[in-house]
Amino acid sequence: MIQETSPTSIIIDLIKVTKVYAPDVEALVEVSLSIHAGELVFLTGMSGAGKTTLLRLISRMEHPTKGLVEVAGIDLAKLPQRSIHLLRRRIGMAYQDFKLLNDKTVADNIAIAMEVAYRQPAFIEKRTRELLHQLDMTRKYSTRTGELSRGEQQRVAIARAVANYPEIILADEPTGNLDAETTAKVMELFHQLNQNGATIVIATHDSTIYQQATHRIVTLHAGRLRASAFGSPTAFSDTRPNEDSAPTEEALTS
Amino acid sequence: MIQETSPTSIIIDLIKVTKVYAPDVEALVEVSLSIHAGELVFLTGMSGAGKTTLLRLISRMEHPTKGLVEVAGIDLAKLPQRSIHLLRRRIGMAYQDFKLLNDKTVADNIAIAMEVAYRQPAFIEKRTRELLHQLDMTRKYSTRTGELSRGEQQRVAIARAVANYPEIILADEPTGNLDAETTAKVMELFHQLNQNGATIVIATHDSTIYQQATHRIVTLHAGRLRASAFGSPTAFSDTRPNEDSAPTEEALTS
Amino acid sequence: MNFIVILLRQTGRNMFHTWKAQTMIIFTVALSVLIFSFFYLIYFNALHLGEKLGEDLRLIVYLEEEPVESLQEEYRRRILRFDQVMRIDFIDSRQAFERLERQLGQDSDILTGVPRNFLPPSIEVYPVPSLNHLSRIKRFSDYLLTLPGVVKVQYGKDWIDRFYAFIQLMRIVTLLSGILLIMTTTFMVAHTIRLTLLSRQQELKLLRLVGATNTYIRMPFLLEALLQGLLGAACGITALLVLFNWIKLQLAGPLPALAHLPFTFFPWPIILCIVLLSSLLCTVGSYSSTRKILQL
Amino acid sequence: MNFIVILLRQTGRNMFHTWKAQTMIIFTVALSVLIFSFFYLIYFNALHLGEKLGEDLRLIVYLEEEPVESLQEEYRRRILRFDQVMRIDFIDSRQAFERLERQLGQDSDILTGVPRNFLPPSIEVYPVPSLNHLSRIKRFSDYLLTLPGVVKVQYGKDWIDRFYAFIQLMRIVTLLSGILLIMTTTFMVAHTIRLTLLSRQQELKLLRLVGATNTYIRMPFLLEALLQGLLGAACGITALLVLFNWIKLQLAGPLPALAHLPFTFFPWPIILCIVLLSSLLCTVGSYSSTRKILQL
Ligand SMILES: Nc1ncnc2c1ncn2[C@@H]1O[C@H](COP(=O)(O)OP(=O)(O)OP(=O)(O)O)[C@@H](O)[C@H]1O
Ligand SMILES: Nc1ncnc2c1ncn2[C@@H]1O[C@H](COP(=O)(O)OP(=O)(O)OP(=O)(O)O)[C@@H](O)[C@H]1O
Ligand SMILES: [Mg+2]
Ligand SMILES: [Mg+2]
Repeated sequence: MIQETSPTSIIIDLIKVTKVYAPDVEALVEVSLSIHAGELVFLTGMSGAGKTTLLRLISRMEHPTKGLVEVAGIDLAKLPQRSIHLLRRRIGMAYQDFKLLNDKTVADNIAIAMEVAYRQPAFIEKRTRELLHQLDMTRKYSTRTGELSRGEQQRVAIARAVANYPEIILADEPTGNLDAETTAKVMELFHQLNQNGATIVIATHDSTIYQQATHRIVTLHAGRLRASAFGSPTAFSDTRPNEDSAPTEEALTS
Repeated sequence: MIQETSPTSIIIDLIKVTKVYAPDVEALVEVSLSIHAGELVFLTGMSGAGKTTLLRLISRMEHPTKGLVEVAGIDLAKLPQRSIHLLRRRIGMAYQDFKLLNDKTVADNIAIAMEVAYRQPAFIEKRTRELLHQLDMTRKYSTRTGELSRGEQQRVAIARAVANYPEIILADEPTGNLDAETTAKVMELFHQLNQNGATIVIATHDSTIYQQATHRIVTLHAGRLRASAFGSPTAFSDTRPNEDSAPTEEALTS
Repeated sequence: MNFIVILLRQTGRNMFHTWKAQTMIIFTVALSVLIFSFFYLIYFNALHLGEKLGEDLRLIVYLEEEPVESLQEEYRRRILRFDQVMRIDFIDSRQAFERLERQLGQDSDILTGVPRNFLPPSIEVYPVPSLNHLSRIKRFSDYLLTLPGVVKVQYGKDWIDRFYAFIQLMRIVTLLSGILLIMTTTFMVAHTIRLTLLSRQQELKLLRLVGATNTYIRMPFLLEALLQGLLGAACGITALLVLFNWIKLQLAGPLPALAHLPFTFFPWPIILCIVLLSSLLCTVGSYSSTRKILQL
Repeated sequence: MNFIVILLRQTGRNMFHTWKAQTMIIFTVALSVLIFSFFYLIYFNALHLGEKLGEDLRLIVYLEEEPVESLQEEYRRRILRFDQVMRIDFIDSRQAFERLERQLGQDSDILTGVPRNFLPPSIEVYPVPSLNHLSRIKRFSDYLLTLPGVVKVQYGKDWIDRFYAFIQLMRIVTLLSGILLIMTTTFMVAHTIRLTLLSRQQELKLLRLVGATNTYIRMPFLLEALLQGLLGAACGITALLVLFNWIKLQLAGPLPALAHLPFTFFPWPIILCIVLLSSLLCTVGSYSSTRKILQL
């Protein structure tokens, strides 16, 4: 792999990371994982395996109990409180529970990520419309997010995560409430951003979105890294979802 | 079909139901649907098609703009405010947004549904443990639900919905955050309850859980009922998820 | 039976789990009751004080000459025709002189050689005291002057003016503060209850969704509010009692004049009233707050 | 430059979207400022009132016999040795008699035949007024009695006792209410701000998560709090001014004695102080509330 021969391009680096939630929930146990700049990685594992915890460590929403987390060359344990925003602006995260402001409109919710980076209003509006168009939600531009269906909310959360062209995109179960057709649209968006250079980590249960991809698949099992394999070589954009599926876990752990 | 020859056993009956959210969102348009007692129905459709709205109408969380909704022989429009609890006790709903009390423990959250029906504490504890065991969450009995992973929360929501043996179970996207293995466990629970006589409506995008089932599949498309078909005759419990998938929408609309 | 057990358990659990909010509400109620009853107590005592001090008040009507028995009757009749009075005394020159002598005490020797009847005879009229009778006394005085044979009417105008001005000022201040404060505290309690309920709105809605009756949902809250009202009021009244005794102690030292005034704490019925009113208000507030949420 | 525009837009948008909570806070602040400044105004005026009324106060020292010039000097020296005074007047028998005649006015004819020197000579001492000098005056009086040739010291004991008792009572009431109320209102404002922030906690946390700097998040809130404090205080002070004039009007009618008293509203510097203090408090409250939330 190209990435493995050029270690300087590692953008996310976890070394023997352990995360124990008080009092004794071992969410992650000695996980070591390196993700290269420009990679698209799928993170899978059973419910409660520690996927969300891993992503939260990368965006410094949690501190590891043990081990080292480095993002873009910065040791997060040494990052002072007042500089976190610099890290966060480089990361776009689509949260599993969305974290939308239900009283604000869809446009406002997406705009937030760009406003904190002092983007021009014209840019913000253009980008928001473009994303909504891509996610098939043009008509909901000025609807309050509280009045959206759950799947629509999920798309808004994704749009907000990618709006400001972050270097790193962390998507936590981005298609849990989406039908196959919409899922395909979302994945297309991710692939497009990935081609433009963004590093993307997608935590998901949905085997239809990763089994045909050429990308790396990382599997967690009860907080331990089980396997780090590559999907089938079929290019994602050429395959239609729901058409064919290969057995997943068995293949990966082999 | 047996159900169609014995119309007395219709438990959920929607006749030309239209739901328009202010100002002009047509969530449902002239939907007519009859569900028989003891049936298990899958409700599918794209994100924003109106699945949740349909379920909310059945549990009287919304009033239809036009049309008639009858549940267990009661015209919901004529049900007085003070008698709603009688309807709600017969329905168990797993909400798409869970509606868990994050400050309370898993056990407390599940107990709520039984406490309002004045069940004995001993019964409540036994039932809670049994459900948690079935859903593989025994260890989380007294964890605050706010500290669970999203998939674990989803299972608690499902457990609460079915805890008090309701006649009607409405499950809104019950497996959106669950991996294949856990999904199978949840579906097994539903099937078991269905066999004991409960009427179950499952709104879902997850084709893996309905495509092999023998049950009726109702598809909504932009608020309109598109098709009401039956899945492949393979018995669900005999098939393993993620193994084979048939094209869905195309088959159903034919 | 079963319902009562569940109700009590539920209430207990709620109160235990939200003890922070509970403390907040009880504190708020206690503060409100304290403030309200503080001002009420002041007003209550000011009323008594006015009455007590008003007893000293008399109008002295100086007459041209000693009135005969029948004329005394006539005066009495005319005075009573104008207004109720507490007492009417007729003082002749001799009595007036004796009284002056008594008042001068040691210094009475300065009266040697003065004729015993150099002071004019007078009628002393003690009006029925009321807090607000300064203007009435003025009118009374004016009326008395029109009676035949009356030379002059005296009533310690300066003293009364000042004294009543103060009583009046205090009344206005107390009333206004009272109104302001009752507004504030009612607002505070309502606000606090509403906000606490709002934070539990999710729970209420969920209970409604899983098929709880309104009674089931509401009773624990009402019971809770009742307890809060009782406890808060009890704390508030206790604090007031402590404060009251402290003030009395403070005043007793430097101001013996006040120590003799009839400062009293509320009698039991009023205390009971305040406590009951407080719990009633809390319960009603809670009831109306839950009502809105339960319209689901 | 750009930051300021964003800041202002953000603040405006926030305030517009949450106008209900905004109104609540401004109302709370206004009420608090009103209550606080109401009591402060009473206290402020009571101080002046005490001074003004205290000016009338004098101690009359009755002497055995007319003091000669040198003795007068001696008295003056001794009096000044004990305490500061405003004025010392020597009144001989004749002056005392004339004054009595003047006081009796019409009725001065009752003095016919009384010897012109039947009243004793006296010294009138006007102490420096201060609100709290009742006990000092007593000590003063006791001291004066020990001077040679002094027969008796009078100082309108009853009147003073009562008057100062009232002033004292009012002071204590005002101070206590003031303390109670400042506690209450501070608590109220803090509580309201905290709760409002709590309801926007989600938004603050999200801003932090998408990479906003603390300044970016906090500035709109601080600006908002500042404006709330300013507006609230302005409303409160205005309400007080209206109230003040209303009270004055109320008192002017039935109580002309009070109309002449020097009731004044706050001078501008104090108003400014109150307004600034209010906005400062709101800002500090907001700052410390956001601090906790931003520790993410
Ligand atoms: N409270 C509401 N107010 C206004 N519009 C609403 C409201 N709830 C839903 N809608 C709209 O009604 C339509 C149907 O929503 P519904 O939630 O029923 O969709 P759904 O099929 O459940 O979608 P999903 O799969 O994404 O959950 C959507 O367009 C949604 O935006
Ligand atoms: N805040 C928390 N406090 C305590 N335990 C937690 C907390 N968050 C997560 N956990 C526990 O840590 C484990 C891993 O959680 P995590 O959310 O990372 O799982 P996940 O892989 O994202 O699962 P899912 O697919 O269900 O979202 C779970 O057992 C969960 O109960
Ligand atoms: Mg997760
Ligand atoms: Mg839905």
